[in-house]
Amino acid sequence: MRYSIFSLAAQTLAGHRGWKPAWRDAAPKAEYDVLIIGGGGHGLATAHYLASRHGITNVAVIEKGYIGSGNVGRNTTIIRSNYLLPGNTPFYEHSLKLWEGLEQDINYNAMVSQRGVLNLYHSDAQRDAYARRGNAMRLAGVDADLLDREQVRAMVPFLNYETGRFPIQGGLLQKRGGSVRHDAVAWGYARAADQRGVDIVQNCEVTGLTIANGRITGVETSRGPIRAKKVALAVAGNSSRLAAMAGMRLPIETHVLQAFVSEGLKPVIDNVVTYGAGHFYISQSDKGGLVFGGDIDGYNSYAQRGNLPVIEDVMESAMGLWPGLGRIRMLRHWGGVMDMSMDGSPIIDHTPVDGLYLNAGWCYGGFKATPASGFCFAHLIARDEPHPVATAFRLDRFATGRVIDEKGAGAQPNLH
Amino acid sequence: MSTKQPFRTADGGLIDRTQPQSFRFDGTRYEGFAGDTLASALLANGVRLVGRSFKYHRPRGILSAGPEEPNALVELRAGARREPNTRATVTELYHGLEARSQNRWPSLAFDVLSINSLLGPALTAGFYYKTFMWPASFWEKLYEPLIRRAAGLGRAAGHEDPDHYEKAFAFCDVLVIGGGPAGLAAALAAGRTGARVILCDEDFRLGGKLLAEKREIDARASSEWIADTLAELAGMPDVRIMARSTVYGVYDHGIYGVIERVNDHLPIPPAHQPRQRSWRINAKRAVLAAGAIERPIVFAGNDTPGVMLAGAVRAYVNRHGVLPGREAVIFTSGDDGWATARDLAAAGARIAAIVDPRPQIDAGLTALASRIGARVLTGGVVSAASGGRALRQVTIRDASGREQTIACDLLAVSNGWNPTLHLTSHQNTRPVWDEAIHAFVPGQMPAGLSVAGSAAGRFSLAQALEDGARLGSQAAADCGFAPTVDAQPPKTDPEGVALAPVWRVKDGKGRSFRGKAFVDFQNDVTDKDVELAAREGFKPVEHLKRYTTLGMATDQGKTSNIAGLAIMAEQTGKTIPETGTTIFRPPYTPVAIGALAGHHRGQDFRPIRLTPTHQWSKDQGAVFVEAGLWLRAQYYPRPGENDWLVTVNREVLAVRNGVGLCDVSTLGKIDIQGADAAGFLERVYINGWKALPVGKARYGLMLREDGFVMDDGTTSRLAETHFVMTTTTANAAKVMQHLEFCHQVLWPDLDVRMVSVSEQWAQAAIAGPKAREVLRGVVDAQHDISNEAFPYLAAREITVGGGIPARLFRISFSGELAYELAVPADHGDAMMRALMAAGEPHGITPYGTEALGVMRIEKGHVAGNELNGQTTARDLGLGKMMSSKKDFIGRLMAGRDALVETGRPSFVGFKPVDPNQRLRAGAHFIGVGKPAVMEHDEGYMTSVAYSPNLKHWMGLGLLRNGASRIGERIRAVDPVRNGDIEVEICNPVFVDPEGARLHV
Amino acid sequence: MSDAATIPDADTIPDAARKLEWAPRGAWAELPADGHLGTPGAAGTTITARNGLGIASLIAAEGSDDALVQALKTRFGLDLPSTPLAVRSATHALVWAGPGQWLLVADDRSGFADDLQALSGLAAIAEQSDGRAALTLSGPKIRDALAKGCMIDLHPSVFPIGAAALTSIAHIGVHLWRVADGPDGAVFEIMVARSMAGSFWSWLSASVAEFGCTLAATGRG
Amino acid sequence: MRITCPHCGARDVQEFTYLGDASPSRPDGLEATEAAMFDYVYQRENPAGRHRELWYHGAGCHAWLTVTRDTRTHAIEAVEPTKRPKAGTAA
Repeated sequence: MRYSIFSLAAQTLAGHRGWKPAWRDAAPKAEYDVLIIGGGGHGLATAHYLASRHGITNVAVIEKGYIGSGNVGRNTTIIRSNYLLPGNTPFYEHSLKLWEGLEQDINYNAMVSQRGVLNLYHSDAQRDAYARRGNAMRLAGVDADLLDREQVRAMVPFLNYETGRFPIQGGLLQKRGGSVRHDAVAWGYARAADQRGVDIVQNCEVTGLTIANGRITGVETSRGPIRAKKVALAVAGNSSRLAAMAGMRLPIETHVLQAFVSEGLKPVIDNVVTYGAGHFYISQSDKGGLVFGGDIDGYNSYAQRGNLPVIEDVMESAMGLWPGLGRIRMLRHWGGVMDMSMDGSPIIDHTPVDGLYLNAGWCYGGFKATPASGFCFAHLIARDEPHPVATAFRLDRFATGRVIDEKGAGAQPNLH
Repeated sequence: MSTKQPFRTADGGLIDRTQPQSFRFDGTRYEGFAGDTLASALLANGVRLVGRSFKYHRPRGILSAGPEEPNALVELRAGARREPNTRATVTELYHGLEARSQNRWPSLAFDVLSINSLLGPALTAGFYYKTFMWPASFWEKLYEPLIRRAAGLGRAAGHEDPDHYEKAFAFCDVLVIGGGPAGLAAALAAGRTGARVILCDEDFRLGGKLLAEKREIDARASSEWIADTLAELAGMPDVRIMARSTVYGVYDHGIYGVIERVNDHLPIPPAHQPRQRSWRINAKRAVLAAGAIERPIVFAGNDTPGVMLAGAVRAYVNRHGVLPGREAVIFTSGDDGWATARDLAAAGARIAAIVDPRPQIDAGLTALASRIGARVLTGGVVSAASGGRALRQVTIRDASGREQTIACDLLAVSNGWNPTLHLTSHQNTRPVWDEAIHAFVPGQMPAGLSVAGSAAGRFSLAQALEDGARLGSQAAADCGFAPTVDAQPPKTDPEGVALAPVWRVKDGKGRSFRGKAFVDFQNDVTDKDVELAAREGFKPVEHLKRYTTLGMATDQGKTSNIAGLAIMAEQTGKTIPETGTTIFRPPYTPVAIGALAGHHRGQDFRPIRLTPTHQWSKDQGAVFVEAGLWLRAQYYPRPGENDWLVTVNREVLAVRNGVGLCDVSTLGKIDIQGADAAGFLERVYINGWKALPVGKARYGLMLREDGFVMDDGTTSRLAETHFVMTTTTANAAKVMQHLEFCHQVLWPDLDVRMVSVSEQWAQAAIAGPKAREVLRGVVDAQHDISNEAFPYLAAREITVGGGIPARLFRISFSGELAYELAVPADHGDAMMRALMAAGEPHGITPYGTEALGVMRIEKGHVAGNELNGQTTARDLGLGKMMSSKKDFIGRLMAGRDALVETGRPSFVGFKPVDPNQRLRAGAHFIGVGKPAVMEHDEGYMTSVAYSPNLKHWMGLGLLRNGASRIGERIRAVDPVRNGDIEVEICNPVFVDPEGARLHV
Repeated sequence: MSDAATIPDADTIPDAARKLEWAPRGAWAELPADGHLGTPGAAGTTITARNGLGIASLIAAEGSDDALVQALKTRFGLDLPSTPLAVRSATHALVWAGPGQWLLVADDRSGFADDLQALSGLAAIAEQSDGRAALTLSGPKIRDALAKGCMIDLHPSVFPIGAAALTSIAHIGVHLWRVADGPDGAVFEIMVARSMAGSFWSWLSASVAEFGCTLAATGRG
Repeated sequence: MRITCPHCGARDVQEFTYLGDASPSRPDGLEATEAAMFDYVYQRENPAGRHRELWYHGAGCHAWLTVTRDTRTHAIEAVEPTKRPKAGTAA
């Protein structure tokens, strides 16, 4: 059923009894052309683009729990393409363009909201770095504005301009950045892929990869073996575990990132704002909750929960930036596990195993990348060559030195 | 009093009737008593309507008497102290309290957006996912702003929070969470062993559920047992009782987050006291005795003000001396609700009916009913409540489906209790279903935590006391404290716990539309929404929650999750445990952001580091700038200098033509000693160190192991086995950590001993042609600092000012004849004053980091903007420093293809072709005549400055093949500042490229 | 530093410098004047600035600290602690500062150069006298005040007299140890990096204010 | 999280800085190959379970520690100084 104001009106009159499941709860078939492991945003988007752009529909997405149970369901919903390096910028811009057309593409309102992403700077050196980045964006056809302090104040007057430890000097604004209703991304892609025939198989955990003569032929799962011509890993957070089933080690560590939401408030902040003097970013959801986060906890973890030092660090930054938050209450905090790669950038590539494809290393930036990640991964799987905007995300870049290190933090995942 | 507080009982309750407290709600003045909550005081005054719901703006009253309250949320206090979404049920009344209802306009009684209620049929769960897509641009321009405005509840204060917060850390053997019967028994048992015990309770009065009940322990009123227990605990030196303290989270290794509301019961915190204190309690063991939360029943109009939880009704009657209604109906699926009938009747309310769906009722209960004159309807249900802004009647359906209405102003609903097990699932472990009590109970527990009484699903008072004593004693024993010989657990009066829960009452066969039946009150999730979610495939509990927003409101589903699960189970034909479990994320109740930040806000966000010469710089009129944690003098404006550039130009020219003085104390200084010190430096720096003579300094560059540049600085050899390394200001701690890593992890066998001495030394640069003459005025005479005796790169220990130990280094960042003089920090202030005095005849000029930066750019020295973690030694023109005769950190990875390929951006200088044009750092280089797009991006400008010597702007940057393109022209394109100018590529050393001035 | 005490010939000092006094300015120069802070009434805490200390890091050569142990015993009568302890004589203290590292603290800086000279060659020595800001903290409520930032357990059963710790308070590294009890109970000595003395004071003064505080000996910086 | 420093005792994780996997050892010397160094610098086992890892007690005794910790539960099994003191050292 197509979603629209008309179908909603009709169903309202019918007591909403005619709505069908958004996607079929499929049982796995014996064989697929492409088997995507991971029913998160990236895996589901990959399935959608395989089906819609490449006509490959004998596809299953298998998920160990329920779809959208990973980071697509536990992030801070920000989208942006304000990247510095040529390996990244075109890719994230491609993603942002896909976001801009997402509702029409998948007939699902994921509430893409381009409210603007504002990165604050607090020193001349930081301003110079943001100018460098903003210019790189503009050269890549991405919108960017370098604001001075008064321009920032006009946008977000309630921040601490007077008594802050690290005075706000200005900011780099990407107006087209913003936020998206995160869960809806998974559901929308699932529904769109399902409608083109993709099987979405929940509660199906992969227990082994079947590899013969250097080629993958299928997977073992908790619901039995499934044969596949091509197998695609989209399990960020658990990439190393799956890769280990193919005998691979990756330049990746799994880390936990926490996120926070406040009680619902009447609108107070329109944009996404990031603090340049601490690890902190904040926006407000359509339901009124302030959604915010900070740095990763910083140690390898698969536990999907963090600890107090980082929580307190985030709250200190919150108060450092916006002292009016003191009496606002944090309602909920949670953690997600993510692939932290050795240069802070992702991998979309073949693996040494024929037919096995890898989509990994998204660090804490995977959500905004969801459409382009799926789009480019589908391209790679369908055509066996990288999409032009994702050519830099190679697995061998660490060996060759072609790292994509936005922060210049080096081969230490927890610093990216 | 009674006219003022018409619903106050004549006597009784744990309130102090001698202490009236005046307060305002929506501008109207009321009175309550000390010991009231805002909710009990409102009820005492007959205020039923206290808020509007989130989506449909339905009128809402008070449902509960505790932290689970979904409806009675108010904006507490005013102005900068306004606290939105504050639960009236846990707000301690104080004199002068001011509260406002929220999410309504123009008033609570007449709310325009209650029209949403009429649109209700369309506004089902997830309706927004299905629409607002056309036309595409309308979502952000029209629909979303409307949704945003309508959403949210209270309003944030628009101003800085004027109150203070603190953090605190505590340690104990046994933490007891909850001060009800189980918690008190646990604390007592643990305390008696001599263990260190902390007892936290979120309430302002200890006793927990006993406060709401008329119970007997050892044949005495339970209040006496509470008083005795508290008295005994108070006498134990290592027992700490923390009331008004909520344990909100369980973290790894026995760490519990606790918020102590130190002064929320006062209008304004007293001087020198915080509003709240955020504790991190480290406990070896903990006993969770958090009690239980009562469950509502889903039926039409179940959100009408006047529909309350039966246990809450008892709390208001027994604890607060308030009648929540005079004409009551009780709807109870178990024995517990009957106690409400009893207590209400005892307090003077009329019990119109007791509706119990169970076909058979214990004879004792029916006897009770006849004693209080209540009709009993067994096998029946309440199928609807109505009245709009206040309950007027309920519809009762009997076992045969016949319906009748009964007028009433209070409906007390009892449907059993859910253990307050939230903390047990904070480490992602799931509760398990206990069919015997129809509730989830704690499953796998976080290490060190045990659970007692109602929180464990053992609801009777006897069980609570028994569990508490046993687990408190066990927890202490686990910490090595021998159990004391215990008396028998105290005896309690009997109580009924039988229960047959009813999750929802469906519409009758006639399907007459009676209105919405709410599962999640605050988020306005109805039973129909849950059915729709099931129909659309959102069956896993997490999908259910996310699709319908069930359990996502400020109460986090404390009263709603289980009913939602039950209705989903009914839709899918599964049992509740097959449908899923609820898992609770921290915090247990919402926590003020300010509390978790504590002291660290404003200027105390992070420590400020001041150099030993700070006061001197202040006296000189310096403008300071943040450099990491440091404050450094940026420039020293003089009267009449209105532009910083004027000042900086003056300072630069003063150095180049005379002499200047600059504080460089912030550089990292690491003392390195040991037989293998030189060998160690060989391994961490890319260049050689073994041959450095004693008394000499050398520039060193270190890489990360991945081959990119980490840091640079000069290191001096003070003795054969003694070096002092300097690091950049920014990287001082990072380098220390790196060196410790190299020593302890990589090469533990080297004899190298390191300690930071950054704090010990005040260090000043004296730079300019007259530097030596100035220095002669402070260096003790026996030290020969002539050019011959103390040449460029000399580094020695000397004395100044008549015997003060000092270190003198002839090194130069400015490119002039220059020295850095270090003295013990206590003498730093005097050093600057002495140098100023000695330099006065030469016109010595203090200069700051800006002038320092200009001169380093004039000299083409790399600094932070070039050492950005993305550059190699070769990129920076320092590749020749890399020794091929030794191994060093980063050597191999620096040799990777991409790091050595030609065409990498390399370090060069730039000057504007038109000398009047200004350069900007961050501009990118694009070939002349080429389009300004990424494909033609050839690098970027790292640093720029105006050179008052050259009288034009100059820049440093990284340009593809830069070193081989000297003399070419290229464009510096700066779209974010609308800049696009032609520049000439040049040698990065703009002034004195031969370095002659260094050696004079 | 052996020539530290040499006084130059007065005739060789240029006129401009001759007038200079080289007055030292200690780490606590900015502390408020002695007196009462915070809540009026009996002070629950006492803060005494410690100025003019001699402080040095000693790092033993691995596996060869016997001579150092002996020299410290002979000169100061102090046993080098191998665990986090502070040992004290009437004039000096030795405080554990990490594996194989100690702080030697002299209550009076005069003569400290000689102390260090006597240890020369027995350990890597780096003077830190000017690099640390030191306080003595006491009073019946001092543990409650410290608990507002100190992340370690100072209960007497865990942190007895002589215990020492390197830790951090309010994002500032501290070196903390407990000395003999005074009339008001436990007494702690604490050192922080000189550059952060002001920020540490900001935290400390806010933390003791609730209990009232007597501030002493600030004038001797 | 608390880490029991073998020198200082149990301390909050806030006092420590994390580096990562302790198992790779640096291929030292001029003979070391680029491939071996690549492995050391970039490749990680990243197990879900028992993990030996390096932490630096930067706010305490400055010791580098080898911590054995379960990455699923954060439970710590052992903490050892990375640098083993030689016999006869006071520390």
